[in-house]
Amino acid sequence: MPYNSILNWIVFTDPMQNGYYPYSVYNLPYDIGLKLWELLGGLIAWLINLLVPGNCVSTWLVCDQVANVFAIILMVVVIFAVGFIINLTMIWEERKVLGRMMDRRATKIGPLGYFQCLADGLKTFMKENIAPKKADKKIYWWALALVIGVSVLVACMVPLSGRWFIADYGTGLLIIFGLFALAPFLILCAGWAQNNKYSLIGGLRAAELMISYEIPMLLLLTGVILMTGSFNINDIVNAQYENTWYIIPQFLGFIVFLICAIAESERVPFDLSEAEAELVEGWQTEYAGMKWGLIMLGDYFRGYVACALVVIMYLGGWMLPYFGSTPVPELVFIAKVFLVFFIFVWARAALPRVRTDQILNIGWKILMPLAVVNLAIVIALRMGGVF
Amino acid sequence: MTYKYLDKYPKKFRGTGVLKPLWMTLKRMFKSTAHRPVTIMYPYEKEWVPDNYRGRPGLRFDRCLGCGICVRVCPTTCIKLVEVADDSGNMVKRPQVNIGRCMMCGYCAEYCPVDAMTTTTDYELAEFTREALIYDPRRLNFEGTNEMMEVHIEEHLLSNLAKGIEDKPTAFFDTDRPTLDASKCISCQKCAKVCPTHAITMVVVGQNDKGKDIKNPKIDNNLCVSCENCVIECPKSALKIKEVL
Amino acid sequence: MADNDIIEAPSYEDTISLLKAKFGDKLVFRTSTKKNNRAINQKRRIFLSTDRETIYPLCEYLHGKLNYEQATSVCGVDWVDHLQVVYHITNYFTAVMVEIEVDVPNDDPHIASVTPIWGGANWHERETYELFGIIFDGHPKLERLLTPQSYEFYPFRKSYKLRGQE
Amino acid sequence: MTEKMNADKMWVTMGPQHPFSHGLWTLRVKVDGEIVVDAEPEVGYLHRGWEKECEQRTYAKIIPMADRLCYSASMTWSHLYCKAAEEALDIEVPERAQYMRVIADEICRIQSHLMWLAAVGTDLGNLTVFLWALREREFFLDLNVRLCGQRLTTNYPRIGGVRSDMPYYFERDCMRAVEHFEKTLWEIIGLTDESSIFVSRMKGIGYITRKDVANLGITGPAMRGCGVDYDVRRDDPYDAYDQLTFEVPVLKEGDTYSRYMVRIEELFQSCELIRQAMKKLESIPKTAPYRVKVPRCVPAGTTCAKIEDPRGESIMYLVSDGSERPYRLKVRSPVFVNVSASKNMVVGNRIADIPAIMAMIDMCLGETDR
Repeated sequence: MPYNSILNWIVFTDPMQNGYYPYSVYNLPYDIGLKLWELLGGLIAWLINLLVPGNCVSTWLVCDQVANVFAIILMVVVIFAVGFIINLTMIWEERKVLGRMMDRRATKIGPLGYFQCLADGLKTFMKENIAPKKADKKIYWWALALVIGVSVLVACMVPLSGRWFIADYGTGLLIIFGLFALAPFLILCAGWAQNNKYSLIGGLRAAELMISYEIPMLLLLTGVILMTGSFNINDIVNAQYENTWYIIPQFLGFIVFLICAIAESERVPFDLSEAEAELVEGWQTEYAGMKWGLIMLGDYFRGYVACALVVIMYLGGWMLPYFGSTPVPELVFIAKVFLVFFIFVWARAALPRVRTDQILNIGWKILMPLAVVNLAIVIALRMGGVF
Repeated sequence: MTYKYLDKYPKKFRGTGVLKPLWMTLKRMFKSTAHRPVTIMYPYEKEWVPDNYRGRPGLRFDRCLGCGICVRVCPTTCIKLVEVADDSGNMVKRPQVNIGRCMMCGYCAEYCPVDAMTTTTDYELAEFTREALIYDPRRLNFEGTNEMMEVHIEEHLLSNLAKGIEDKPTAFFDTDRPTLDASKCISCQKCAKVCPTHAITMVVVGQNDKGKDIKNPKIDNNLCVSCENCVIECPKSALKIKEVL
Repeated sequence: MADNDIIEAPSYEDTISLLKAKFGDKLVFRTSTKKNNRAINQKRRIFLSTDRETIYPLCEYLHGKLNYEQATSVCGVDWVDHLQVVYHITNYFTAVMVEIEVDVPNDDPHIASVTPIWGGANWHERETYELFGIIFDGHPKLERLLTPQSYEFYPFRKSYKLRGQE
Repeated sequence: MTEKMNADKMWVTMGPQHPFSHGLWTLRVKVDGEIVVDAEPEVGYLHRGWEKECEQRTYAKIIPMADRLCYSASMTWSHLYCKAAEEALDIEVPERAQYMRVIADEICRIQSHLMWLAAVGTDLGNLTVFLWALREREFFLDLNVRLCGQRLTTNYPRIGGVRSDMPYYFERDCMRAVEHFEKTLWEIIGLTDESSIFVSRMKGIGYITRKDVANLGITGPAMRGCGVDYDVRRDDPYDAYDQLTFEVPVLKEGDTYSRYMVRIEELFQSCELIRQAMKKLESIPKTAPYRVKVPRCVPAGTTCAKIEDPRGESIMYLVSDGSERPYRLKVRSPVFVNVSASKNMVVGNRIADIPAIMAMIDMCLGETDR
């Protein structure tokens, strides 16, 4: 190009016009990623052009193909960053709400105590990285990495709105469920690998929990799928906007799903695998320092996914009734997630931990039949033509 | 008298057994949001303590006699008498307290006959070294000492109670006095030297075979604080504390 | 009254007379001179001393016949010239507590264990063993409890001096 | 570990640094999956030779040491020691001091039980109960500060009476605290007894029969929850307890929940006792003696004093030889005996039940190891 002003290299084009645009609908994180790359890559291209005028690298940096590749990379970063911030805010919310319910002051660092999580992260980061001598090293590290990785992955898979997603696929909800159920297996591996009796028992309990709570959850998922006729999250949310939120016909399912979601994300009162009163820290006993910090982060990511599932399946996703799609549907979704998470925290403040045999009893004898009843209601409504 | 709690519990639950705690916590959340939570933000605000709080011991330097009762009653032996210069430059004996050993029992304040030792409301005693925990007599002074920080012994004599006298509280330093077994006394004058209140004067009671004066201690009961220094110092155990009960 | 009947709540006088009838002069009853003690005045304490041979049958009788259900404590005292084991045994119904003193010679510190009668005496006897070196014959697990297993001395005997003690 | 490890059973060592052991002690449990098949308690990490230390000290100096036997029941321990010394001296405490001791004892009992309630909350995994109970406990610690000058190590009783007179407005403050507490305790009960999860965690575990309880020497609320109707305060009264009317809660079930209920009822009864004692104290003139002068040497002889500690029946056996130091001072700690019976309670239950069962013993290692 003859004229090499910076404006030549930085042009915010419509992402849909990009020849290699991977989606069929508008994607906001991709757009942000593309714009970021155009800013960043354009700047680099201009600088190179200043040094070596008329080179081909500059043009290559801002062409459609390269921009697309970097846009996807930056999009992943953006999605993770937003998920991370949501996560930190959830931790902050939990601390604040718990503090009020327990009649004590909660966090105090930073504005309204928001920076406490960062301080904790810094503190765990500074700690020495200790691994037990007799642990099974390979599984010890890999299981840890996979537990955290799977949790982060599944959190990133959750769409915040019709335009904020990482992949547009037909079986969206099923994949989230599948990844969500993967973690307990890895926890079992991690618990075994540490060569510690507490963590072994904790890992076994995690597996126990998964077996008894995955099935009611999937039965409830069936109810939602039957009502919508699609696995696609977008379809589910739109169907709820067109008809009514599924919490109204499936209130029973909502309650059962909420309990299952708490159990799946291993939070009090169902945090058997890390019951600190009897098992020290359960399966995390031998994971010290930043490993433990990352595990906690992964736990909260899973809690976020559980809340998001409740919101998508029963609370209308990012839509508000009568308002339709608001200008910022992502914020609506996040607000709903925080509301559901408030219930999680509330249960934690009010209830003690449930015992292993009781948890199996609740899972198989109460939640499972209720889930079947919920499914029957859904079928009846479908056959009656209400939905 | 009946049971207040056992009459109502145990209860039979009918499936709604978690609603009450959920409601209670929600109520408490609104309450503590509207009012202030009970937490005291410690370094910025401190809990109120009454004046009779038993913090570290305090010393009113001018009142102290240096009698050493506090040294002897201290259960952890953290008090030591050291020589320091008083305001006019004379060397006097005053207690020095090792706060690192102190268990804040308040015995030194309680047994002090002149209330020179007091309890104080000072409880922030952390230091960087062990040496800094040793409080010398001047440092033991506490600014806001008032009469509520004094601990008095108000004992009643059993003999008085038997007689029906119930309004004469006393303490050991008012009643217990050393008594002399004159046959054991060797006129060494040690008791007179160690007496912190100069209550002991040596008086001549006679002459021995060689014509020297026999001096026996004479104890001024008004000045004596029953500190037992003379009893401990006496080489022939001629002096004994006579307890009045 | 048959011999194997349990008297649920034997009174102070009953206990003394039954014990006297059963054991005769093997027991030495002591009376306390304390005037102001309410428990003694209201007859809730029995003081007696006996010898090593009698203690097991005495305890068996107290537990099996007189329903003294709880061995409140077993403790040792070192009287330099001999050792002594003191038992406190309580009846829940009358709140009468029997205090039994048994002398044990220094050179042969053996005495019958009462753990088979009262399970609660188990740790008390272990403690007395480790602190005074009194060996309780018939104890199920006579090991050191509070002090390290490697100790070879008995710290609560008067012969063991603390720092600062002459 | 002498026992050979089986394929399906393993020994799990819980303690000495374990969240459930409130103090330094070890419970080694043999588990078959989740179910405990064998257990073995181990104590002694905190053995200070307390009894031997006392033989070196004069009688008055032991009182603050007796406070250190148990951090939350310090008042009853120093009271017990003073009682033992008074019995050895054969003196009677003035009536006013008796009531003041009763009040101080019951304040101590309430705050000790609240500490226990807080521990139950954490052991069962609910931190709210912990914080609410500690919030209520703070009122009684404040009363302790007003009365004795310290929150925990009270050093209040003296041989022959109590340390100091009641401070101004103490009656008013005390009655306010008690009345407020009786209201707010229902709030905590709303979290525990009204919660079916909480109750189901405690019900039906840790069974122990009346016969075993008596034989193993378990005392205190753990004993009364199993059907033994015995309380030293009522059956072998000391101080002014025989002037006051109160109920001793006794339950027959013998499981963890009944032990829990006994303690909660005791909290209410302690409030009632404080109220009655305050009322009685009003009728005694303010100038009445509360402390008598005692000789510093105790005549030779043996004494055995008994008291109802918040955790059970505690005894001090005092051997004096006429000097100003005790010849031997034996402490019978209730927790020492209760924890020796933990095997009988734990076996047959699950690992998750161990904290709940052990919480009912209300561990305090200071008095256990001495």
